[in-house]
Amino acid sequence: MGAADTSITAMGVVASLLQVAAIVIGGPLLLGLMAKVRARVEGRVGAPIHQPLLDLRKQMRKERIHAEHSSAVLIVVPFVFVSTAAVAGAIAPLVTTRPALATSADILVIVYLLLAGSVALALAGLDAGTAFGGMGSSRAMTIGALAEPALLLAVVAMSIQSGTSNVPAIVADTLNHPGWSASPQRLLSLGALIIVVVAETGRIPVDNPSTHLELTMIHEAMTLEYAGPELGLVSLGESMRLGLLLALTVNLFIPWGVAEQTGGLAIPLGLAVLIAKVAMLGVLISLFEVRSAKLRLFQVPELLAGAFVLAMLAIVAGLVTT
Amino acid sequence: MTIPLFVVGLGIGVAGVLAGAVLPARIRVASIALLVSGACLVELLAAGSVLLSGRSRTFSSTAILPLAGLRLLLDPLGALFVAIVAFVGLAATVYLVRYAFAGLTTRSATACYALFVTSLLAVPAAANTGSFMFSWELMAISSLLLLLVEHRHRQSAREAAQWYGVMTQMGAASILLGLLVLGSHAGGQTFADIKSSAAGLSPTVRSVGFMLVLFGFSSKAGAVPFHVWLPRAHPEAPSPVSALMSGAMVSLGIYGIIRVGGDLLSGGLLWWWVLVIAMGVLSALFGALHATASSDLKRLLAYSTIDNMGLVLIGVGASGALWVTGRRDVAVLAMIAALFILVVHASFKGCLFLAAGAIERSTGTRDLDQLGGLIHRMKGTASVFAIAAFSIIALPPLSGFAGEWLLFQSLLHGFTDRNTTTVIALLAGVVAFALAGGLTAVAFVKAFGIGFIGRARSPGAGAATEVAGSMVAAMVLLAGPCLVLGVVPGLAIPLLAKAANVGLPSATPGPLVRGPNLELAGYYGAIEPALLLVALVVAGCLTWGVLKLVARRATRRAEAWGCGRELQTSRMQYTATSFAEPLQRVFSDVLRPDIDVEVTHVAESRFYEKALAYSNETDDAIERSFYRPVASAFRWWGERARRIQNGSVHRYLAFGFAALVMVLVVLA
Amino acid sequence: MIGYAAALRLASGIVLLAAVAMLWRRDLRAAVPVLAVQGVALGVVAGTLALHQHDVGLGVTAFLVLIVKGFVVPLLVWRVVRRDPKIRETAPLVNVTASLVAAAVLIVLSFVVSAKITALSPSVATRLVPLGVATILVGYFLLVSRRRAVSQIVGLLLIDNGIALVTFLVTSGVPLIVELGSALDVLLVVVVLQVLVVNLRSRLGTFDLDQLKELHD
Amino acid sequence: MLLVSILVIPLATGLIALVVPWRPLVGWMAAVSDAIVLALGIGLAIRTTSRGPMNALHGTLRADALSAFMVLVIGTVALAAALQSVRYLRVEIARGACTPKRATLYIVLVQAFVTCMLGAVLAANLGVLWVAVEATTIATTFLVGHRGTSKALEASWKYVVLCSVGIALAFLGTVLVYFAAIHPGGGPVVAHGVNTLDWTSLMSVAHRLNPDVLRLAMALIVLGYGTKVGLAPMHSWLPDAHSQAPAPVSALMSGVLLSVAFYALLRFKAIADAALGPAFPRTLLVVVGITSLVVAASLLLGQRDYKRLLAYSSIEHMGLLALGAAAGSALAIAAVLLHVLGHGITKAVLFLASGELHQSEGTSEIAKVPALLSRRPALGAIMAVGLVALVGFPPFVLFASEFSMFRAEVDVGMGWVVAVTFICLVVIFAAIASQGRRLLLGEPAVDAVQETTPRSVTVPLVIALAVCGLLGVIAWPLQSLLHAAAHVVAR
Repeated sequence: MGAADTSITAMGVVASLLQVAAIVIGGPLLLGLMAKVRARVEGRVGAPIHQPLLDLRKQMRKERIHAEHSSAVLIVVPFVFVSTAAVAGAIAPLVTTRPALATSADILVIVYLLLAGSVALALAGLDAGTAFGGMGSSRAMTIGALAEPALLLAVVAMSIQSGTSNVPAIVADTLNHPGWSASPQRLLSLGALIIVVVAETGRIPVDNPSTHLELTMIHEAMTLEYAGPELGLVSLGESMRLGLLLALTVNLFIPWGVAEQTGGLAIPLGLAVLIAKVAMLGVLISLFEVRSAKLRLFQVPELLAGAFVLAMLAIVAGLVTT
Repeated sequence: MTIPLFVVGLGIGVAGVLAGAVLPARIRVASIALLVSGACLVELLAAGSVLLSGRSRTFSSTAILPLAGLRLLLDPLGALFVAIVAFVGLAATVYLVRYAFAGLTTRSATACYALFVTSLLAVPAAANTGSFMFSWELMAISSLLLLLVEHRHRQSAREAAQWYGVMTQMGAASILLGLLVLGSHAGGQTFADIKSSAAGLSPTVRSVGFMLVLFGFSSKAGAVPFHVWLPRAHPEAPSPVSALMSGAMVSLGIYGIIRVGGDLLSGGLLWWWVLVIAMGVLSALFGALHATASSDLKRLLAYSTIDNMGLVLIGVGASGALWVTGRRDVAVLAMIAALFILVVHASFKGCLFLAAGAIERSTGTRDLDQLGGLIHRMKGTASVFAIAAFSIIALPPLSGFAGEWLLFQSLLHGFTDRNTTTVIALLAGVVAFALAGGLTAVAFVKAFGIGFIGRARSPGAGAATEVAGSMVAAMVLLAGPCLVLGVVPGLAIPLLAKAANVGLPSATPGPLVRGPNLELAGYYGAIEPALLLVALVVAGCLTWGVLKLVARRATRRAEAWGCGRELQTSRMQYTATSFAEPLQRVFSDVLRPDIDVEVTHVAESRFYEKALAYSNETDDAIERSFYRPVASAFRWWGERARRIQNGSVHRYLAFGFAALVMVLVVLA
Repeated sequence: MIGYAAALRLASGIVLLAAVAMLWRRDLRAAVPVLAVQGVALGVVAGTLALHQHDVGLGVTAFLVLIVKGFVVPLLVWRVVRRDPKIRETAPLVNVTASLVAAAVLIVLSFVVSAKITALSPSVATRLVPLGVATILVGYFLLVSRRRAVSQIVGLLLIDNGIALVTFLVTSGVPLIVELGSALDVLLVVVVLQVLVVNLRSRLGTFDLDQLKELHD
Repeated sequence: MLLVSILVIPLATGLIALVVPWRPLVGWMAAVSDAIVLALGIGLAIRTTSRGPMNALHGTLRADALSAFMVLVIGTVALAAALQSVRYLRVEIARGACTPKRATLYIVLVQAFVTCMLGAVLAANLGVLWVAVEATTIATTFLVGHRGTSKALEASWKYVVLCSVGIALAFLGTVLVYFAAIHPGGGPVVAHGVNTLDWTSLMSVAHRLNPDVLRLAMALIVLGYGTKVGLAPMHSWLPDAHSQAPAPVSALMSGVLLSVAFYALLRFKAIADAALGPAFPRTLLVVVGITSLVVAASLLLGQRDYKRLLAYSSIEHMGLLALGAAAGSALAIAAVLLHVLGHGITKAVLFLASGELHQSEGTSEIAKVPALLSRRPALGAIMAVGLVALVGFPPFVLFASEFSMFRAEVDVGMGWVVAVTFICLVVIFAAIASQGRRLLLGEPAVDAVQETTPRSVTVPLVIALAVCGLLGVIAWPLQSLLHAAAHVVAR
């Protein structure tokens, strides 16, 4: 495949829209699934898996409330947050390696699109001028600043292997070279990547998404001032990012099932496989979360430094073995 | 002999200097602004024509510059830098008209300003050592004097000027020595002489020459560990001057490295460039870390300049290293990446410094801990600041992103190099790139989030008003490329490629495909920022539409959540210092903050606190642990040396006697 | 009648001896006769050379030297010494014994140095050059090591006489115009110093050069 | 005729001043005489560059392009100093610190001083040159002590003792050169005559001179004239004399007297180069040059007195000249001469400005006259620009001359020397910058008086600085003269 291929085909657009739809709907469902698993393990019945979607519907119908001293930032941010996640989801190789704009689906684009969402949310946290918002932003940015490089390096390790930083191409390459998934650099970067994903999506042990104590919050503190539809958008964005990151991680290491063509049954098949893979991973993460507690804030950097070192080792391993 | 356009531009600049020196106060600022912006426009035209046509222009005269002779040559590499300077100069000058305060309207300040811009324009066009050092030193002295416009009231400005002066003189001396060494071995002091005989010079001579100029140029570029002047000087200068310093002057340091190491010495030796990468890595990390820890807005921007120059140095170093090891196509890519970052850096950093000046003008402070809520009162400034800040964080599809992508690609494809040293250097480059990226995001979220949104933290910030239209226009002018070069970065590539072809002699065509997007040929990699922008807009509109459809109820304002506490004041907000505190804690070994908590108790009981003072200062660890001891060693010596001249005529005679006896003994 | 060579040697020897005597004696009043003797000896050196070479110009110079260095200059110095209440160099910076040892070393040095000069044109006269050089060095040493203003004037004059001796011995004098000029200069310097000493004394009340330490860094 | 009138005019003015009682007109007359000297110097420069050297008084006086250039420098600085002298004397008399009689003495001595310097550069005979240089010492001793304070007397004592000793060594050196000239190798003994010490005849036999003797002679000459030039370690008189002399005299001493002595060094160096090859004189000059720079840098670091600051800066610049001369190529010498001119004008401006400051403030301690730019804007600005010019920033002429000197030095393989020079220069810059900062910048005390400086003082100084700036950018009027002069003594 050449970079000069036109990046927009009709089927590509369809595939992209399907991917977006998948994370828009799948993201909340994934959250619901993880909550359900947790409840079951804890011996509770738990809310239905589609509960997050119901919440979303409820929030959409509520009144819009803006904090007293807030500015346009508070209003714009949810859109930015959702659209960056959506665009990242549209171009990433989730269901197929050939979505629209696949040539543009550079790892840097995806990472920085997600960063744009994080930045936007951090600004939203500061907008109302409250102590908690600032606290959340500060903590989230700190964790982000440390997670970002680990993420980048983890992917660089894979990019070196493939000779490109284009994610669909990496995934496609991995499909063609099944042995790669078991190579040391892949495993090391997998470790780094999972830690980063956990940190970026605010899961235990980095953050507790269901906390209600302001002082321990990271992620929730930033969104304290959101209510109604905007809160809905932000929550949607969060679940989209979770879905996207998990799907991407899974596809980078276990790419089988991702459609290399956009025709015929390949795409529905890819979607089905993807859902299965992500659900599996979600369950695994949930099981892990049940068994662990949240880290102290100042131990998080140590965790991320570990991820960083893993990613670096991955690169070194790649350089040594090739 | 016809006088080329760029010399005419310099002439207009000189006219500006004279106008500043002689015209009466009433029309002084207006006329120098007219002349200087005229000079910038002419230079933009001249540089543009050189860049588009690829044909160089020359001018020389032995009547100017005694014993050395003036020699100017505008080739594409020089033209690119002239264009950068002229663009920032134009905006800064437009800004200056309404910004100029009492200290800036004096004869000396206006003349110095015109001189500063003119000399900045002249440096990239100089084609022999004499002309180069002449304009380089003019640039140094004029900017040094401009730092001092507020010398009466600002102790810090006087100190900054001292640091700046000494560092810049050290650098200039080193550059001069390096060029002289190269020139004398090459048999002539014109750049053409050096270039034509560079191949015949021994590696030792070339290395000595390059190391000397590298010290000087990297110090001007703010590279760690020669950066100490920068975080002092940039904040203290008047904002248009800061913008010029950071956007234009600092770039000329990079220009020098490319010109001498690449163009004149044809690439040189591998270890030079590994050293350059090492400095780049240090600068990127150190600059980014300090930027996150700074709460003075202009100091933050200054450290961010160090960070950005670090990235540029990584690019330049990677380019040189890969050039030497024979990976010429990737080398060109890395050079283009470095130049691209330089160009966009000039635009966003210039814009940010101008915005910082606007803030200082309206609020009376540039301490982020005193700001807040400016988005409500300074909408224009806030918007351009946001664009520039997001561009510097490299959010797509803004210009910073395209630059970082190019750099990332060149590093990535450099990894396939066979040379282990290069690969290790590139690995360090990638690590720095990644870490600095995350830290930059924190720094600028802090700058925008604490400075512009939230609630005002001081009366000054609460009473701020938008600055004059022309000042906003100047900022918009600089913010423009952030958007344009971000969305259609391909526009700049052919021009940058021409400049890179000079920087890397007899360059192979770079691996970038022509077009509005960035696309590699021979490697798999592309970005289409315009399409990304479309996609983002579509996604945003769709979301907005859905929301409109679903959520129909009205909006209302309510008090923010205060955890049940009734009274929420703006003092309860996170400040810049507190925002950065977690990161500061993580990196405390490098930053070594000086934290002080002072508790005053009520007289009656030690259990009740009357007042609590907290201070958190982060000064430059390199300055503290290296430069200050050296400075005090010199001061110590100065005190000791006074004994030489203790007033005793016998001692004085003894010196002569000893000299005489010594000479006799030696000759006997 | 002493021969040319013997006369030359004797007179040159006296010049150096006079210099060493200055280093030896602490009594400032002794400076005047010693200087006079040295000046006369210098005149004799020039005269001897003039006779030997039948050079009228040198003869004139010799006469001039005899008058200026043998009489006028010592007289001027006398006028300074007369006013100084403390007529002894009480505490030289280097004590007399050490000074004499130093002088011995300096004389050895001057022999070594002068070898090259002598080598260019060996003759009776040029073989005596070391004496002149030694006089210069001893004079310089006197300047460095003595505290009194008068001692410094004397030291200066010793240097000057030493140079004059060397001049006569190696080249039988420089062109007359230069000779005249330099003689006048020396005279003027002594006059200037004398005036300064008087002024300083009226300002500071002393001739002790250790008082001159107001100007320093 | 031209040469004689150059000497006679200032001397005659001095004699007139001797008989006419003091009045400002006498001072103006002196200034006019200096202006005439300058004009004649220009004429001389044009003549010597176009038609070669000229002689007068049966070969006693001789002027080549180098002498002509020196006459120009002397004329320029003397004119600036004379203009300021009138004001200096007027103020001193008004304060009662000076009597009309002493004013007469001042003018007479200054004229004698200028005549001596002119005589030194126009002398054909190196012996006469020595006499003239020694005579400058005598003429200036009372000028240094002119203020009559104990400090001034102390300075003049040190000045006369140290310089006399030094210059005596130079005489010894001259004698040895003479000796060598009488006994040139590879030929018969030359009958010594009046012309043997003439520079032209010495140059014609230079390659035959005995190297051993000439080595000794050159060393003595460097030490001897070096004292007068102010090269370390024989520099010690300089800070005292320069800081105590009346400002116009300091300007003359620092601006030209040092350079005149340096001119003598240049002449001898040309002979030594021809006789010994470049290595020996170069080593000597490099040693004294570097020592001077190190001493200047060390003492500038902790300097507390602005006049002494300028004095040490003179030592620094003389060190630079010595290094330039050490390089010795045509470019180096041209640069050295340009530096002489540039330093002369710049240092004169600074000394005159600091004299004005000293007269109004009564102290030369930096700490006691802070924030000048705020308190005395015009004077402060002149000093600021002067200091900028002094540390060698463009567009001022010292940049051009230093650049070309360094270039020439590196070209002859003195790279290490230049490296050390640069280290010293950076330290000196740092020192001058920090002293200048204390002197010029900052907020004045609340009760500090704001004073303006009269135009009659500032205008000449501003013009001089403008000339300095202009010469640093455009040099065509000087270029041919510089090259012609450089070729006189360059290797």
